[in-house]
Amino acid sequence: MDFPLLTIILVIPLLAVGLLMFIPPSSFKSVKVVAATAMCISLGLTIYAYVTYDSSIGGMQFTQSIPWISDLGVSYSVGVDGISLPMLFLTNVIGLAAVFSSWNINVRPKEFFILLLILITGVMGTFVACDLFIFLLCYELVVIPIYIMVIIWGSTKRVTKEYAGMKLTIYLLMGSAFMLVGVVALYLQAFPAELRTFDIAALSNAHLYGTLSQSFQIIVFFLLLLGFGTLLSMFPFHTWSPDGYAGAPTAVSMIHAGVLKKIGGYGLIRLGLLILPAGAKFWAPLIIILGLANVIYAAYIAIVQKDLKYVVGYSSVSHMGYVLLGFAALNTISLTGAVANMVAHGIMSALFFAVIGYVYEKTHMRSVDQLRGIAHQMPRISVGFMLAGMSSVGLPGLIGFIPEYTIFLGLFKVYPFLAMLAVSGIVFTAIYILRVLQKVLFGPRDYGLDKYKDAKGAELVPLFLLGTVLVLFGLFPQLLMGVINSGVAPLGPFLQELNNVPSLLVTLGGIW
Amino acid sequence: MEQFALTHAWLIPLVPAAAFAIIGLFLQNFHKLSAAIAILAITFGFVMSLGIAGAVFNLGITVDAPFVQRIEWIKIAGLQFDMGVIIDPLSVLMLLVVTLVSLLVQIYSVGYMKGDKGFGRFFSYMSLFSASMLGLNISINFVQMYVFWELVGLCSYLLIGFYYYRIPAREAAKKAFITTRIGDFGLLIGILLLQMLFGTVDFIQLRQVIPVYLMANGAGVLTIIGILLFMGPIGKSGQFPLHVWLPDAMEGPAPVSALIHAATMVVAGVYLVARAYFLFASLPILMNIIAWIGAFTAFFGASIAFSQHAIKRILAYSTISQLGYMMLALGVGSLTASMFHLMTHAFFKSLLFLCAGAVMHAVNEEADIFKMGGLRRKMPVVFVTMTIGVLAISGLPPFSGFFSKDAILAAAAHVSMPLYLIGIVTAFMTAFYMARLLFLVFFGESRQKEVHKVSRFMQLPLIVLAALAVVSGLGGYVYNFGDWVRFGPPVVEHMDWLLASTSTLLSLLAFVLAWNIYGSKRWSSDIIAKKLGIIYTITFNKYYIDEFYALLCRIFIDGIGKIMYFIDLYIIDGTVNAVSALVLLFSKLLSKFQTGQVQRYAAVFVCGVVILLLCTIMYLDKVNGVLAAGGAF
Amino acid sequence: MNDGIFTVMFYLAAIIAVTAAWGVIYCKNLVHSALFLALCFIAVAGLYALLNADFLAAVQIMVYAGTVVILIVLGIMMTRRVSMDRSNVMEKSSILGAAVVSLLLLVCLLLIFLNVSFVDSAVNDIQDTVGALAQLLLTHYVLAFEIAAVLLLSAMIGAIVLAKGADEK
Amino acid sequence: MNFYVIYPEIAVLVLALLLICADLILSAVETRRSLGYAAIMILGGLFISLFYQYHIDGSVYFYDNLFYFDNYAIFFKQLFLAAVVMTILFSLDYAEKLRYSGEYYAMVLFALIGMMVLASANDFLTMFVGLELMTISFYALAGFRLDDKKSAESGIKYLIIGSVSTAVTLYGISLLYGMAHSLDFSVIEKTFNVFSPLGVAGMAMIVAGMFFKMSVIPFHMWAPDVYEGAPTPVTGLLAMGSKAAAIAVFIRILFTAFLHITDYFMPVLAVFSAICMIGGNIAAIRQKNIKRMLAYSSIAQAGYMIVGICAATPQGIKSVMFYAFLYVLANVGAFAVLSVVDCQNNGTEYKNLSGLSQSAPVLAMVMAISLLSMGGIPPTAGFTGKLYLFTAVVESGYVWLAFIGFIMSMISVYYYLKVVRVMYQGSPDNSITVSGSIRAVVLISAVATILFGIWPQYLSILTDFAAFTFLR
Amino acid sequence: MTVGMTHFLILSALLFCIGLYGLLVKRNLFSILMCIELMLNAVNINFAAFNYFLPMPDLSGQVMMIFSITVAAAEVAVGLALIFRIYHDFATVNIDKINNMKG
Repeated sequence: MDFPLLTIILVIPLLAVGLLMFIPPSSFKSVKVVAATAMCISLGLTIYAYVTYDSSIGGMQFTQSIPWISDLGVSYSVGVDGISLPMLFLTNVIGLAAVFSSWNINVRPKEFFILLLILITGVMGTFVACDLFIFLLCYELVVIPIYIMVIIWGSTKRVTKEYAGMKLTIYLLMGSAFMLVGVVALYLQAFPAELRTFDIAALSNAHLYGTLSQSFQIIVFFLLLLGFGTLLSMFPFHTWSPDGYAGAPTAVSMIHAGVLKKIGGYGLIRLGLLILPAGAKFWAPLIIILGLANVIYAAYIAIVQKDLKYVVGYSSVSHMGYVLLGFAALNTISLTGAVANMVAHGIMSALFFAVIGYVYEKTHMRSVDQLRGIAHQMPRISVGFMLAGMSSVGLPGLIGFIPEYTIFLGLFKVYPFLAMLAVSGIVFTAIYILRVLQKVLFGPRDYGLDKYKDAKGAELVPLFLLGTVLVLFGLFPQLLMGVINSGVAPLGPFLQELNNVPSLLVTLGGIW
Repeated sequence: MEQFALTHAWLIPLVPAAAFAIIGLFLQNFHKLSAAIAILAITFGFVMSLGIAGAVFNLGITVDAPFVQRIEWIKIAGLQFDMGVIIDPLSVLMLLVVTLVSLLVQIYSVGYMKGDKGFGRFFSYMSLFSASMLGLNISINFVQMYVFWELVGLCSYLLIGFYYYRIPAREAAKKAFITTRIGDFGLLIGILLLQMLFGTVDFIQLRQVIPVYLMANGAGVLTIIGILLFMGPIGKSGQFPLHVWLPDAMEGPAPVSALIHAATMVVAGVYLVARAYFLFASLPILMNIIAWIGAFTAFFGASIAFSQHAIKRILAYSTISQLGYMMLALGVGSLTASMFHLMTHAFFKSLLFLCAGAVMHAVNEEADIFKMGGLRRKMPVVFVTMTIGVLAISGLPPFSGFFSKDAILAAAAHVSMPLYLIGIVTAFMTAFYMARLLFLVFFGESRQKEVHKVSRFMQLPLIVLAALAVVSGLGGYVYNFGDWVRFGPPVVEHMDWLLASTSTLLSLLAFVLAWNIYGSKRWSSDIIAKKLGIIYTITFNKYYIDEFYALLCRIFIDGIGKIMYFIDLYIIDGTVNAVSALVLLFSKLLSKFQTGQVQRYAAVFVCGVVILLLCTIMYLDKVNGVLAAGGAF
Repeated sequence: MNDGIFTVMFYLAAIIAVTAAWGVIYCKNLVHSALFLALCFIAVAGLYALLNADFLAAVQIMVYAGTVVILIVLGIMMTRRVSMDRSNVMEKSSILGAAVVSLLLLVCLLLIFLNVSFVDSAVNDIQDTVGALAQLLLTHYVLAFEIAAVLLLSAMIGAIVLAKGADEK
Repeated sequence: MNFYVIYPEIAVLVLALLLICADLILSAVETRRSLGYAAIMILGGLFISLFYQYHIDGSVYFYDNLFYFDNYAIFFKQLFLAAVVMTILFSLDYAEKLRYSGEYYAMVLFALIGMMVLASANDFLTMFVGLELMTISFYALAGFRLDDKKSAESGIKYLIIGSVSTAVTLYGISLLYGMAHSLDFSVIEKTFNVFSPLGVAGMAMIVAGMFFKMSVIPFHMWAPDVYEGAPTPVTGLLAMGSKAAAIAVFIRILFTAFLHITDYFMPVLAVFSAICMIGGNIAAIRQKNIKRMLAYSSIAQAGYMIVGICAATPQGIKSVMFYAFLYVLANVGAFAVLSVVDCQNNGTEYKNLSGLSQSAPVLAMVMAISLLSMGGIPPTAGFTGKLYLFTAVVESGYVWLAFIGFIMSMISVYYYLKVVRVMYQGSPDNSITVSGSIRAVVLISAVATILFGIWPQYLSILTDFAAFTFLR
Repeated sequence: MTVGMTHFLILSALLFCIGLYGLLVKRNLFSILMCIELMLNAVNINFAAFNYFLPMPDLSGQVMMIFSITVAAAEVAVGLALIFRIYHDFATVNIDKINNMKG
């Protein structure tokens, strides 16, 4: 058997959790060091995987498979391909950044980092899982640590942190309830009783055998869409997202906006599209409409927000709209863009939340009305703000541009007029981002803020780490796009075949 | 050397970019070092550009056979973008202009920015700008151009907001970014549509496929794409109706205004149209639109400049007006004239801005020209150079503006008389308001007690630029600019003496008029303003366009945003909360039902039994018709 | 047994049982209720006798009419009420609900019973019920028998602990 | 007569009697912990020995057809044994507060005998006696806390309504006896006439009795009050043992005695299960007392288990068994923690748990894990269990049930998380000492819950085995 | 009309429902216990009758009755013990007063 790289990446944070259990709660420093070390090793190994991943071959690599539960047909199988590898990388980068951005936590840090590491492990697990059962296991595992972290370390502004945490949790769980029904139905329908399996690759072939009828796919995909759409904060299931982020502590916001939401998009591609292609095709027009709603509606709301976290919260809703659009355009270019946009948005929203977290931690202010000209006092944080903001605006040279461009391009091929609407999102994004940046960062010096110091020491690690990735992938997008392409490009013929499958529009047309 | 320069042209943007990174990351607090690095980097760029220019001359690289280098940037299934270098006379012209003006402005800035806390930051931004602008100049495809297009936009944003602690500065920066973004929105769609239609956005390839496409499919779709593409230049080059950001952009330091908002960045739009001229030129409707927008903007800008008070604002509207000229030239099909004017304008307008900067620097950042006066003795160098600049822009021979403006007017006259008339009127107005500026600032009695000295760092660039403003036009005329920078066959400039003398006369007339009003104060400017009444008010208030946009913004951005937020809070979220409240209510009902009274529990239990029995009876009724058959009760 | 006598005896016992049962509920005095209960049990014992369950009839009288009623009376004594009048009233407010529920159940049961057609001809006619019962208890149902013993033990211990615990307070 | 078949019952009975005797012999001042330990040892041995009783060839009866010792019964006996061992283990401290701790252990063992008999019972008589043995022991146990008014109240409430249930069950049995002329499940199966009003009505009433024990809505009203008032370990045992025993016997009755009518009955059952899941979970939301909340939650859990029964397939039965096992595990964890809290903070209100994560982090963690397992959140076993349940039922065509089930389980997380919130957010009033036995039991429960959540392989094989030999 | 199984069934149903009615309306714990006994007794009539009308010589119905009576007795024993406790704790045997837990 090969070196079980992915398993080790998964296990390292858990080992750290085990280790943390035995560290006395009072030794803050060692708790943090252990967590940071674990995430560093994990990130290092992930980078190793990223570098050694052979894009020219593509497909699942670093695979490992152990029979797990025989009667359900579950096996512990992990592996990464061009779609999941960037997500794994993203998770680790943001994970490490989250650990460092929580460096100043002095309220029950031991519990905090234990939960954080569990959370990160869960997210990583969903991305490396090649088995639907393992995927589900990790998928829901993440919800609970988040809740606990929100209620203990969260903050109360417009809504209480208890409300925010509960809303976030219940929303996601409700979504997953629908999804679970879909998964169960899929599992039962895909293969006859004795051959049943949760193996994603096998399930992806099920539609070829004709066991999944078109109407079945349509129904089950809709269920999955409810689940993943909720996680992705698809309109109108998005309201948990701004409230949740507003209530959550920095690290949770980072991970939640940065990677957790991406599980929704990832799931739609990995499970929705690949297993239920006819269903995906059928609902694509609806997803496009909802995605557009996300892009424009959320951007509009972000414009009138005062609380920084709400701005970024709605902004992330808006950006996830692009992912939906990229997904629903159903061609290789747009899908590549969708995956890349998930990475891009992950990095930039994590950076956003990190800097907002710093500002809030220092000043206990988050409102655009209260914060003025913090560039005077906190130039480094301001640079982080600028980077995140500009990348959010889709500035070329930063990570956000190419993904958006590819999504638009893919979308234009299918729905040119809707695509124009979608492109208008870049204007709205510019409006709300710049409004915030200029009010918060620039302006006359507010001497009341002079007592707050700029970020320094360990606090700079997230800024530097995320900023580096932001610029690196922005200047050399092929680093990202190449890997993603190796995962998406093989789907080309598969997507071609979908052209003949009727979509919602056809059905509606038939009704008329 | 030439060969090296040619094959290493990619270093030109890269070296300033490196300078930006080094200064930005490490040297922010080392003022002198950062300035030295930035200047060295751009000097390197200038030298390289000279080398390339030599190579172009010597190797005979023409616009028809450009020298292209490319490297793969992105390659995914169905999509490939390259980054690369295109070297032809057009880009070389831009490289030379940009590096030269940039170099001079940076030297000027050493003096101008002295003592500013953000000195290092300023030079890092300047380097970034140079890098982006040079990258834009050598772009081989639309995407690369868009990338650098946005980056120069970013630099513009950063530099306008350089004095970030000043509220007008930061507002102006935001306005600039968002306004140009609206243009970019169209540009991006246009690029996307091109990509979709042709599968490529490479200039060289497009140049080959577009005529074929036009033959086959007609101009319809392509015209729409062209209009969308043209939105970008409208935004970037301050054309009506997206010109509003440019005057506000003067909140940045004067060197920034000179470099970015006069000489280089704002002409990126012109350059884009020129670069993609093979596309635009083949679409007559679009050409008309461009010409008319250009002409209108030229007139419009000049008319506002007429009544403005702030020195840099006047120059800004003048820039808008001159950019309109360039667009007009492009619209009437003369790429050569446009680029020629671009070059001369770069020199004299940056000169004017730098002079204005020096003046404002000298008089404690006072911007209102009506509060200045009599400065010609106190700062003679500035006075002389500024006068040269004014004469150049007014199109008086033998200054550079004369040649380039005349080329444009001639081209316009060939195509359409109305356009020519607008052009000539605008020329008159230009001469008038520039003269007004000159006389108000440098003549009359001195109103400033104390005048700061202009440092040597600032004087040197002024002199160089003044020299260029004098000779560049003539040089271009003599050395046959049109042989190199052209679209289609080489253009041989024939000076149309009738047109030239008309415009010269008009300019002189304007000077006389201005002298009488502002120089000798023979006629009172106030009375004239009163007499013009509403026209004066409207132009003074810039046709209320800013206010109109602000209103639109309030209604369509903030208003709708608030409505949407309301929907989000009370309808979408309200539904969710209502559902949860309903569940809680149901829960409360269930608890209420649980009274603790055990006999009630028993009663409920029995009710359950009854329900089960009823099920039984129903079932029995179904299977053997108990009720029907027996009907016992 | 003669059919006629059977019928008469049945109706007699049935009427007594139902009346006594009603009396249990109707009486406001707990002691009266208890006495009615005993009467009802005795009537039911009569029914058992009628149904060839002589051993059960004896058990019924011994266990129920004896033990049970005695236990209850004991309980009344131990609650030490001064007067037993109105010690056992019906709750007026719940009469309606209770009646509805009970009637519903009755109606359901009757609906079902009245639709069963029984073949009443064959009558289980075992003479030595005691012996037969003993046989069954110690063979077929021996396990249940043992468990019942455990049950009684358990009930006993439970009752002792509860009652003793109450007493010690 | 095959006494080998009843050796677990005999062993437990002997143990119970020995405990009573030992309790008499031991001096009054001495603690009764030793009795508890002895019981744990012996029951543990019994539990392990039962692993060797699983068999492939034909199962044996005690006498005639009366007491069936099949894999299904063995599994449930093990389940009850596990529940009781754990309960005794975590009530060692709690029992000190009861004046009659020796008797307490004995009563628990009597209840255990009742449950074990129920698991094997193959005729209504044995079943009835077993049921009553269990129930009567629980009546007494519910009132066992002599210093608490609520305990007596819960005892009497349970007794009254339980007696009604007994009467109804008995009525049902009598009707069935009238129809089939026998009390034997297998005889009834052969003679069951699906058109006979007596048989069907009898079945309905017996089912009502079973529903009462499982606390299915609307037969559930007793549960919250009794759970709240009973001593905490007893509540735990009620939730685990009593419910699981009822499930065990219910399944056996349904699929042996009433096999021929199951097709007609399943839709009704499905409706009841849905009502249970909805009502239980919704009612639990507003509770203030955790035991009460768990009572409502257990109502919902009963709904989930019935889901598996609705499937009416071996997979369904297997999923019920699987779920029952991990339900026991989760309850062990929750009630162990609650009993500690009850002992040391004098109450089981939400506020009594405040800050538990700081005063006793292990307990808080285990409580959270247990509750989440009940809610069906991975990686706890509850998720796997629900997956099994709903897979089985969807395969039988009840997709809507799966919908309700999953949605309700997510709603249930709402109130489970309220507990988690109190534990993790609040600040503790006083410190809590955690004895070794408690620590052992909570860790066993938590580890097993997570283990079976991540890797249910062996439990799944075992339940498969038991279910497939039960319902072929 | 000869007395048949149906008569006994009706009788037992009547007694059962009377017992139930009593159980629901009475508030004194003792009389509630009595009503429970009444209900259990009613069921026994069923067994006796079914056993009597059984077409074969079998006494399992009567065996069942024995157990039923046993159980009833045990229940009453525990019930009484609990009532003592209630009386000690609450100083009343009125079920309405014993109502600490609800909701």
